[in-house]
Amino acid sequence: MKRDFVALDTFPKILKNNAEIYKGRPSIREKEYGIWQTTTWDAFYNRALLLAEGFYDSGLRRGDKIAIIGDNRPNLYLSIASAQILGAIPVPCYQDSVASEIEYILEHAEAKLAIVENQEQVDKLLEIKEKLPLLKNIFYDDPRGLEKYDVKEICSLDVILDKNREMNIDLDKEINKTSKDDISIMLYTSGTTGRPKGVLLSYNNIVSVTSIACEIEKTGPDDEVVAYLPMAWVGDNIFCVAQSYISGFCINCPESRDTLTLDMREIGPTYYFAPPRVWEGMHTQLMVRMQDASKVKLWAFNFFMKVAKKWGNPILDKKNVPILARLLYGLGYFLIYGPLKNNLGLTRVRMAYTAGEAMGPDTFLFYRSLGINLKVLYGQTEATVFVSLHRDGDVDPNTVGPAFPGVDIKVTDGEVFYKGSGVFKGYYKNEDATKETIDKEGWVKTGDAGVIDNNGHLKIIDRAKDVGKLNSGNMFAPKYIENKLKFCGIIKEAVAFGDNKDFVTCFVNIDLDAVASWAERNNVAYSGYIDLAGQSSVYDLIAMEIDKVNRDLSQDTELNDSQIKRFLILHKELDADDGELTRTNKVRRGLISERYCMLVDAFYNNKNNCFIETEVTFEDGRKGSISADLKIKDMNIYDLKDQVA
Amino acid sequence: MFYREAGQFKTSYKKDQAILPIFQDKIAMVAMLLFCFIVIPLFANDYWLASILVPFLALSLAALGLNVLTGYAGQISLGTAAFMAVGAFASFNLQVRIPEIPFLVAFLWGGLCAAGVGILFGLPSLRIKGFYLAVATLAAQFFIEWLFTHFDWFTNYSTSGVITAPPMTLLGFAIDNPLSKYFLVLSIVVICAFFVRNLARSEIGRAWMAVRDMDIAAEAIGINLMKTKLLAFGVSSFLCGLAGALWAYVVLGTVEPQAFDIARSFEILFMVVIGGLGSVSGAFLGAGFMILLPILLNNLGSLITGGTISTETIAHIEYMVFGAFIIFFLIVEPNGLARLWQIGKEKLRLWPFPY
Amino acid sequence: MSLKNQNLISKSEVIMNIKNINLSFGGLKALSGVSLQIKKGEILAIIGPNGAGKSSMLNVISGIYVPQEGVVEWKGKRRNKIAPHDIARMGIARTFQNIALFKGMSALENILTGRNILMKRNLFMEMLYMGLGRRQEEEHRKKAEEIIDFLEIQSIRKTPVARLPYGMQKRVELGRALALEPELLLLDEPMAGMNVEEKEDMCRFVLDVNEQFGTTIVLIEHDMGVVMDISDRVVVLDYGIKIADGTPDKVRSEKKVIDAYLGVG
Amino acid sequence: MDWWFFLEVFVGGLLSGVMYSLVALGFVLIFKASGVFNFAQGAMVLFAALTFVRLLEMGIPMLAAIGVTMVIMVILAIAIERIVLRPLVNQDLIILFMATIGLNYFIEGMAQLVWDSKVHVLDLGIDEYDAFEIGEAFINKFDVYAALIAGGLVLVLSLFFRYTVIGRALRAVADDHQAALSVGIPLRTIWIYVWSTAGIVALVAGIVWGSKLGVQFAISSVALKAIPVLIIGGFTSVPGAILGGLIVGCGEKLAEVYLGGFVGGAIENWFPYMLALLVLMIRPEGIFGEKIIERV
Repeated sequence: MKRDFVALDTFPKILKNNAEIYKGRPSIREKEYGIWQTTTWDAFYNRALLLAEGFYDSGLRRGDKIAIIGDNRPNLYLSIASAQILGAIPVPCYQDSVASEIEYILEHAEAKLAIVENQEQVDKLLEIKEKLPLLKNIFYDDPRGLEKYDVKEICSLDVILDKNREMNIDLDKEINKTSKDDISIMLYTSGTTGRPKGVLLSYNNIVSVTSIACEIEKTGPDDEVVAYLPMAWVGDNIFCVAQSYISGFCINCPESRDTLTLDMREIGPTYYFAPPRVWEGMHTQLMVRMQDASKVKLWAFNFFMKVAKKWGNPILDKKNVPILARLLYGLGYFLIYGPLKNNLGLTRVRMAYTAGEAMGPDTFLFYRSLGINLKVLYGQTEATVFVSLHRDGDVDPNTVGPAFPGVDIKVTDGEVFYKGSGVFKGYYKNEDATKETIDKEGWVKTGDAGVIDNNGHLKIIDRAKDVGKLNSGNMFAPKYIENKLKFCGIIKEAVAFGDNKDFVTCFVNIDLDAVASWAERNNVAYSGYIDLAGQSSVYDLIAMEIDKVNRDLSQDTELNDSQIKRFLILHKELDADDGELTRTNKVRRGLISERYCMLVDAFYNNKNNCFIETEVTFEDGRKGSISADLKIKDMNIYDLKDQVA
Repeated sequence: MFYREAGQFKTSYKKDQAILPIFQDKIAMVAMLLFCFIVIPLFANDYWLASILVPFLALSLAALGLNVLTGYAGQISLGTAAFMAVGAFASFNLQVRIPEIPFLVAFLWGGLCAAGVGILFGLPSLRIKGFYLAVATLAAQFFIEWLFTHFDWFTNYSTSGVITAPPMTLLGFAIDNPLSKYFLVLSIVVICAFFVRNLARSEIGRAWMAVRDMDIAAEAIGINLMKTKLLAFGVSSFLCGLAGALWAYVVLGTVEPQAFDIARSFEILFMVVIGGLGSVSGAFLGAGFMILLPILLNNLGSLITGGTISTETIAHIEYMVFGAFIIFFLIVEPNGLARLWQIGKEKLRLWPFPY
Repeated sequence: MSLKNQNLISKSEVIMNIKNINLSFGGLKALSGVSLQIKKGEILAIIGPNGAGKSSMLNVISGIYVPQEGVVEWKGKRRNKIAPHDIARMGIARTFQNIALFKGMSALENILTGRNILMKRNLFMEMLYMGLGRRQEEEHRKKAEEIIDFLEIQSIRKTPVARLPYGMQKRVELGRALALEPELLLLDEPMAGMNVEEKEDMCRFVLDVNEQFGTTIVLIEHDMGVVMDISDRVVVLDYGIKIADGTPDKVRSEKKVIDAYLGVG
Repeated sequence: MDWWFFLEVFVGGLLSGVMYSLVALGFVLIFKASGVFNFAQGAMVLFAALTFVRLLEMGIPMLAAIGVTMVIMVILAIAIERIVLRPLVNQDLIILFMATIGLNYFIEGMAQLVWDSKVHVLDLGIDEYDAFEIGEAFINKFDVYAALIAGGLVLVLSLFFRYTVIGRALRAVADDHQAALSVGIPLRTIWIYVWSTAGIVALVAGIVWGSKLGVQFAISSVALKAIPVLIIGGFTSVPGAILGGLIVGCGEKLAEVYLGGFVGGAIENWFPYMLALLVLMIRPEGIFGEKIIERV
């Protein structure tokens, strides 16, 4: 269905149009009560009108903010649509953020209404309600356990949706009032530093960028996507909401967190986005599961994986491949790849994206070799996601692909800048920040250090501000090193130090699943994470991986000095609840180096172990502290001339 | 490995509770039916049809019947053959008394009579369990066998006590050659299997299984043990009766009590145990096994010994092998071939993962 | 302190009234002169050391045992001997101390079986899986799914119960009892043999059941701790005699109870 | 009515009843100790009898033959315990029951394969048609001897149960498995003992029946006769088995003589079962059996 999005320049208008042209086709599904309850486009539209009506009655007006808090639920998506119809601005929040974080956002955004998923969220809000005078009403989706609450401000969405009263506002008029420069949505970026900033995205930003994306991938109304990523994250709004608006495909909401994989498998999405850690997690898991397979199976698996590794990518990139190889690959597809993809629910995937972090080339190629068209994109909330993107047949695991159509990229003294139709309108109530991000010619600074290679692909090295210098004067790019470490699968997180130092050192978080299964296979006994992390055999295991990385780095004139000289395995997992990671699981370098400064010192004072006690937050919010005496291990350094066998 | 289930999501309970929810299973089932109704008739010779396939199907039906009782409702019975006999004699007698009755109606009548008798002999199941009940059913076995041998009325006063079954004609054309018989039996069996499968996945089936798995709990949630058990006896015996009628009319062509002695009862019990308690496919697998094994042994015997081996010896070996298999299955896989089949299927669905 | 927020249905109406009953098997006395009132919408706990007659009491309430002396009134009417399978129809459901699930079935099927009394039996329709046969299967599936959702067991919906961990099995059994939509729910040591989290979950569910469906709940336990938190009223039995009856705090402080529980509670 | 004739029939019935009890005893032993209803008992009778008779035919003196057969039966018992019972030890009794049905077939097949399926005359030197004369009634001598043997066996068994260690052990198990195990008697050994004993009982029964009917396949079906005996007498009681046997014995004879005529005869095949059914309906645990209590 080809449509020009000049007339249809806002979501409310598009939605109205969809309700006509996609009448009777599914717009959103939710697995509830054991089956996939489906809402058609027309039904969705009508419910949206009903809800908009209700919001209007409870005082929501053009330009007001409305907070959305919860997991991906149809009614929350519906609320966004309804708010937009009224010209109000939806502000999704991370469903797992603690009350104080939510308080800041709602306070800063001056939210009038809050639409939340369930009791958990309601409780959070009631906790902070006093401090939010502007917040008038709270609507909830799942009434479980809320019947007995007698707080007048809270009320169930169903109450509005079931009521059918006469319209005391002409919603068609409202819809037509919306224009392409209106703010479509406001997304708070969990900045790696300081307070989150509210990024304002106009309909023009989203519609223009998304329609191009749909062009590239030829998405259509028959595609299926599973909505499982946080609604507050720009990706969910583009890949699910916006693209389904533009190309009319169906959004599928899983039944619950612990049925996600099952639901994935049932739906078999044609379009799948996942951050690297999800892909990597899937990969590790898969390998662990295969470990227990019978000899024959394992042999077949390994054999055909080799085949795939050799021929999978050429075939995927439509290169010409010897007929025999094709046959062999075909056989492998029937015996291994096909079933494998099927078990992961990836059989029908036409396009798969990853972004946000660098992804291990091996993992990346693994999926492609299975015939999954996995591509990397580089993006930012400020750019309405797309800055650069791999194209079919032109994929390079080490880059983030060429610039996205309509986007210009330049690299000035190491830092990446871009401009294009997706560039955001500014940070909400934060002129200075806006100014320092967008310059007069409209170039946006990404804060990332990168280079453009000779086939025009952008290659991201690190956060610009993190790139430092070793005392030797050579460049020190911690993230680059950390990623290299993380690619091995048994290292979950790594934090490298070396700025203004003589040599590079790093903290390591082991990947519990992977290492635990390793421990099982080599019958290493352990009582828990801390114990396992402390085991010298585990240290050796990690040391081996680091050694590989060092050999690798030693090949690179630029990064020769960045080889890791000393490391230790942290006694606790870095955790967003302790502020060590962002909600999107990026390491908060500064905070960490403060909190663990004594460890860092220990590195450079040639201590061989160091005692540390840290405060931790448990799931239920209680605080506690754990302590351990951490060993520090030394690595040997390779010179440039050392040739690697 | 053949199961590609991604994308097979269900948007309604109707779809989710379909008899074969997985697409690949639907295909397999259709393929099998086509095979039975088209390919076999095209290629099977009369020997195969008459002396292997038709008996196999008839006995499968009996096994299906017993499986309802023992497999689903958990009530063991050693009197299956007796209920078959009732079916056979009832339908025979109806036709003798009222010649113009079409034989299918007679079969139905046979089934119903068997059901009645079954319910009668099921009554003890309300007070007694396990092998006590088995004994009660043995009583049925002996009593009915005796009844049909000693009261000439049932055999219509024929001197020999052996009587040829009346000819069968359906919509004008006679069912006398192996092929037509095969079609007849196959259709009946397929329909019955379908019915049983439906019962098994409905309220009744669950009630049966509840009684089987934990009768106290079943009672506590309001299941009337008496009604449920007797219903099981009724349905089971109906199928057995039907099978009996088929056995007499189609397989033997004669109606004689000797065809329904205790040995037959055990044979069918074995089919159910080996095939798999509590599954429709089990009945067929078990029957197939019990039919083919003797043939196999015979051929093997003559193959190895070059024909010198006496049929008697083979019969004895057969006994031992059957006995051994029963014990083997009870030890290794109490749920029989059907379970093995299921496990295999699970493996295929998980392939290449081990779990 | 009690986890329950007390502003619930007024718990005055008595739905079962047991007037000094005596129950004995052969020679030995199980219950002597016990009187007990069960009030609508309450959570009543019957506790006591082993062999105090808790189970006997539960079976009297459910109607499996009929006391030799004394009267049992159900909703104002005297109740005499009834067939075990009619108990459920009276609106009384129960769970068992050592799990009594139907091992051959999935969690879903177990819960569906709980709805059998609410279904109509029709051999032919079910045989053909048509008309009523199919319709009721679908309608009741919906109900069963609501329970599954309520107990948060979606992920094990179609798993054979035999394969489930202990705690989950207990949950499924609770689900099966709920499927009957009972007025009175009897729980026979619902927390027996559970670890801490499992216990906490079970408590939450018991409370939710009571709050959302207003179901009256009688549970027997010998672990006092848990019971005290969730129940409105506690009755203590010892050697077949009722030695205390009142709010948890009141009962906890009674000397008799402390003596009976010396070392146990 | 001819009272002498009645007496003759009655006594005849009692005596043949004793022979049923003989078979029933085997069942009772095993059931008492392991709760298993051994459907294969009949096959064991057949096997024992065949073995014994064939040994005789080989010219082995009777006592030696008996000895050897006993040994064989013990070996069989051990084999059964190893191969069948041990793997099924924690299974439902109904499963074990079906297993014994399988066992029944196996042993029947084996017996006839190892030996043969011809009819063998077994002569104990008693004339089958010789009879005592009491008034006008004739009591078959053979039956009397058989009865004596049976009686003797019962006596021996009860002594065995009362005065030997293992005997007491068996009683203990019968009363309460846990208790038995807690006093440290391994269930396995017990089962072996029990099955061996049952085997020996089978041998006796086999000899008696064999010399009456001739040793042949048919005698395995006397087990089917024994089942109602058990139901009536109760599965767990030796005296019950005897009494049950007597009841069935004369019951069926009298029924045959006085009712059989009207219904075309040969009712002794099912009459005992109907009798048993009757008992079951009134008293499921049998006349002497212990009450089965189900706990809720």
